[in-house]
Amino acid sequence: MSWADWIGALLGFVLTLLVFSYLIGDNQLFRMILHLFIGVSAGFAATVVIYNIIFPRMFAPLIYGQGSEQILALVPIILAGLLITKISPRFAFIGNFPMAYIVGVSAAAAIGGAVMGTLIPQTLASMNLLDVQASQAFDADLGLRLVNGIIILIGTITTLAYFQFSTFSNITEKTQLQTWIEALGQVGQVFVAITFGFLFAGVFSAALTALIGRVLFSVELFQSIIELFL
Amino acid sequence: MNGLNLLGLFIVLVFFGLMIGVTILARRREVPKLREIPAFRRLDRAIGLAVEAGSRLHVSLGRGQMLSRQSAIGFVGLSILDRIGRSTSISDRPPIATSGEGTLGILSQDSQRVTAKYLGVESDPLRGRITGLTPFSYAAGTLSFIEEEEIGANLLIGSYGNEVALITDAVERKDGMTLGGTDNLTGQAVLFATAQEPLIGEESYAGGAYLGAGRMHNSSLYVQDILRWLLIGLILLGAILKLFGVL
Amino acid sequence: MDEIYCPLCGKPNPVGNKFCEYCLGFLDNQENNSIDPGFTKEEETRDSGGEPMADEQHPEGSGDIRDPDSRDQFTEEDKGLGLELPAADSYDWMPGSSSNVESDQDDISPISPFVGDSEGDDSGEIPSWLNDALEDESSPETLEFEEPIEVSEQPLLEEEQEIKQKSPGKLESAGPLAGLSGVLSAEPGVARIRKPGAYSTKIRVSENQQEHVKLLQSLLEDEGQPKPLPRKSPISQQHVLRWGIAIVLLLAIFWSVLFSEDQLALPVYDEGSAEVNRLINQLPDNARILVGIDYEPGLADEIDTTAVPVFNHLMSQGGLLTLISTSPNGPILAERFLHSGRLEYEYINGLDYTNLGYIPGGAAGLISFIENPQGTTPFSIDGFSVWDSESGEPLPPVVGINQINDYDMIILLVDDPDLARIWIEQLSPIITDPLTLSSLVLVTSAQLEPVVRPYYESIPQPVNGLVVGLRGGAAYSRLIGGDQLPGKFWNAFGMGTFIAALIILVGGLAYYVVPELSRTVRGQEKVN
Amino acid sequence: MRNPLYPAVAIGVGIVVLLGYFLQIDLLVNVRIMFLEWATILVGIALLVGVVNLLIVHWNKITSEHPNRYNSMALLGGLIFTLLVVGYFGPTDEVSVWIFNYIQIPIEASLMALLAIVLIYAGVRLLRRKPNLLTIIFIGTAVVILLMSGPLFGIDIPGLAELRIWIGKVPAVAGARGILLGISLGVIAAGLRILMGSDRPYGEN
Repeated sequence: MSWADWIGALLGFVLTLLVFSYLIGDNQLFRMILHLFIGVSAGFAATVVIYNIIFPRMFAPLIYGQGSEQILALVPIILAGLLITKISPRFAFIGNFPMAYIVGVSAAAAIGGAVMGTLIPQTLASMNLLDVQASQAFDADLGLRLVNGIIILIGTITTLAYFQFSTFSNITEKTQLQTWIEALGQVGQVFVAITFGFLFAGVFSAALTALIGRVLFSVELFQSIIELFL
Repeated sequence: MNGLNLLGLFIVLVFFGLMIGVTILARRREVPKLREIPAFRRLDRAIGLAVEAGSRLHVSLGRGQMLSRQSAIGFVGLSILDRIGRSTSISDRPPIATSGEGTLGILSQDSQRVTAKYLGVESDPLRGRITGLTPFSYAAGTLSFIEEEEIGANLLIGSYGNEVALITDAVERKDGMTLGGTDNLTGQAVLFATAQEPLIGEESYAGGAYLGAGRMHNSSLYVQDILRWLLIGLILLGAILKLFGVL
Repeated sequence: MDEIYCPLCGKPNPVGNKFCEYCLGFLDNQENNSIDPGFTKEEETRDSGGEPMADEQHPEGSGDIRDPDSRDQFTEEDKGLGLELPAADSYDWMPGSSSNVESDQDDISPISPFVGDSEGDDSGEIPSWLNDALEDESSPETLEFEEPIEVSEQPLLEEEQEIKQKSPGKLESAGPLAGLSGVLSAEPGVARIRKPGAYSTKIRVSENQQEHVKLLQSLLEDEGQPKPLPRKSPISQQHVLRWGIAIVLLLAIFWSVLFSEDQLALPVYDEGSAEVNRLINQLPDNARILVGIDYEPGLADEIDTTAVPVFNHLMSQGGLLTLISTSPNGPILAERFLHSGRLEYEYINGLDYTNLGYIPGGAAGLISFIENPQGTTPFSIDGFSVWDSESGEPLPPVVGINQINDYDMIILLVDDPDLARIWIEQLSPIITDPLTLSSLVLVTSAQLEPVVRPYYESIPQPVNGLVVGLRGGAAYSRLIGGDQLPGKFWNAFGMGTFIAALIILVGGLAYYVVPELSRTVRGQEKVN
Repeated sequence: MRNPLYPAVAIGVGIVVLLGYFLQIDLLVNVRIMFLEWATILVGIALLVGVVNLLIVHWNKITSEHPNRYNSMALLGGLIFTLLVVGYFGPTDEVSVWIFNYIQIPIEASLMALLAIVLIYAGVRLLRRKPNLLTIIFIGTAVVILLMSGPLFGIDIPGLAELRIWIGKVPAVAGARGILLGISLGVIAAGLRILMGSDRPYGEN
């Protein structure tokens, strides 16, 4: 290891210990390390944005572009100039125009992404669960596939039914329809709980791997230090 | 012209038409009630406490990327912030919003400024804070904020990953209360285990309707219910036709 | 002994005194003989209730208006204005009140400097007759507690007599006729010629009531005091539970990292990992691979450890890499992964791999990159022109690449379910196209399995291979053999997951059942 | 009087970009790509405004003798040091990778490692906080998956490995798909409220 790596490893070990001190209780050193981390990560994010957005996409077309490209390149620069006024509370109203622009584009991107990226693909995938021909074409185990498909179909429908917001019960008592919907919702809740239990175990596995990574890093560091002196 | 694209456009137009139609109908006829969601009932009480007992409300808008699906739950969070801001701005400790994305941070400051102007009180730019610019640094910044301030209730409506467990743990250490929902599946699983009042899936998007953020929010829920059952019918029909090889 | 009774307070005074020994009232020898002397001392001291006036009712020294100390309170200015010496308001029922003077304005005739003047003694000194009177009263023997007369019972007639006694030639001190003397008051009963006296009210308060008053006052005073918050014990049940979990988990991991000799058996078979292995084996030499790096630094340990065996296998076949990312930390994580020393091969930037950096704009940016890679990322993150053949040969990793499906394989390292779905859905039309030779392989965190597995299971497959979490990485390590990184984690991972499951199951049940049991036991004790 | 310009911009631009998603007309697709490109630049600028906001907030804390000003000094020190060094050398240079490797990674990985203890702690308290069927199923599933994720000391309980794979392939997928479909309905509704001008988060609500 080079001396830079040695210093870095020792610094990394100290930072790891200070973060783990939070397990004992909240303390000032831990808070300071958090703030250092916020500053460093904000610095990285800002630098990557400057290298990947501001230079190549904002100024490069203005400098290297031809004719209409340069004129079009002026638009984002003007909008960016208006947006920067959001830094000072007094002139913040000037930046409302580019903010409206971002909100409009974001709303459209959200709708487009939800429809083309989730609603249609997930609906088609649910329909294909009982696709006998496709299963036979891939000589998959048809029986098991159909049983699993039916269970997934029931789970998807009952989970969707669980989120029903409007109630059809009149003032005195629940209608028959409302009772049916709530029964479907109860089944849907079971599937939701299983999904969250599975995801929770996955998140824990990721966190456990990170914990083992920190322990291995510390153990290897001490082994290297011991080897230095032996 | 791809068939799926046209189908997508058709879905959006149907959704839009139903929202207008339901809004008009809701003015003339009585509309069905909304089911009880315990999280929003407790949020109502927390808003009342914020005005009477002066306990502060913290609205976290998450760190969702703007130009993607994650922006939608950011907009819902901003509607709720605006609604809460109006009803608690007369209390001596008005709500504070934290966010982990530049655009959301600016929009939360705008929301507080407009609410202050609407109520004729002095606006404080510190009430819309950016506490970090990457997922984990946002969680770290919000954790420090919760440790430093005396927060009564924390409302987390935004896009979070598994790092949201750091925020809920900080609240737990201060014996505070967390109500939270997100659009991210892993974030939802973590909130289900760690938040006092978790919002599951689509419930996070219903905050505006349950807090009275506007008539269109209520109409949206009714339209979502209509389209939900259309979707269920479509899936069932499609699956059966596929089973018999018709489709 | 011949005595004359004072017209004001009715007290017997020796003949010859000009002023009453008790109330310093002016004694007029002819008129007083008509007052009935039968009004004896005992009746004076008995209050209406027949109870003797206990001394306590005049606690803390009985000083009255003639008490030299209380006079000093009134400035020369008051006297100068001819204002009556306002009686010190006495609230003797208020314990601790400093002055306990019971005085009654009407008993006391004003010691007004003007009176002195009218008698021709302008020297401003106190006349000798007054000094004698003052010295007699100040001696302790003669000091007697005066019995406060209920003002409210005083008949109106006496008030009129009192006004008449004032010297007829008195100068008017207030009002429009100020300075004139001998002015007849229009309606003596109504027109008050001086500032209304402050009447002291004397409430008969019993001892019990006094206690109540003290209690009420202490309550009022307590209200203002800030009450210290109940001190929370520094170590609560939360802390004990948290420390216990941390100690058990850390000890288990340290023990298995330091002391477990033989590595536990790696997972025998994992369908997704086996498929990735098969796909990589099929790759041609110097295959062009597009690598998407979209995970957070916090999950670097898990993703890197899972990906190391896959990339060792890929590099062993000379695969050339193009790195791209849709999150700001991606490019740096990619460099760190390739140069962390964990891989068996050392790749050179510009030769074996090129780093196209970060595409901003999330899904929108990815769509534009997939539709037009050259236009979206013309330069590498170091600023080299990557695609341009005019300015020299394109870099080896992108030779022959005009669009995305020219890549032999696309590998995505991802930890977020939304990002994974965005990549899969944008690439799905290309991957599921029968004419495309490209395959999409995912190396993900364990938390993504329920989100990405349906894409691998569905027919046609938008995802051709799946290595999920450390378990997937360990299964891949077993397939390619050798001492791979997942092996180092595997024993500790097994220990950690087992202990976590045990604590959640047993701890959760105990944490729920024990309080329930103690509550039911307490409930039964109450019943018995 | 509210300024009608902002809603007009948001709605107009939004509708053009949305149609660009569905109608593959060249002009519309190119306009959509251009609008997305500009929005990408503005989102990047907004991030830089966010960094400046961080600078101002914490600079005020330092100058106003705030009790936590030393934390703010650490934040500003880290931010300015990183901006200067990484800005000068470039994000993928050795020096930048050193800062990333030995400052950001150790802290962020340690925070992720803390989650392991936080999640067990939450799992233990969950049954007492919400004693219902949902919680029991949640804990049961998590325990089974955890037991079968690792090697379990070499013990191979027959059927448990297959059970883990089946849970991951069937019920978990069903629940995830139902939740994702529900969320997409919520996203469309929230987006349409913006494009109809009902919600105006850009400073005009």
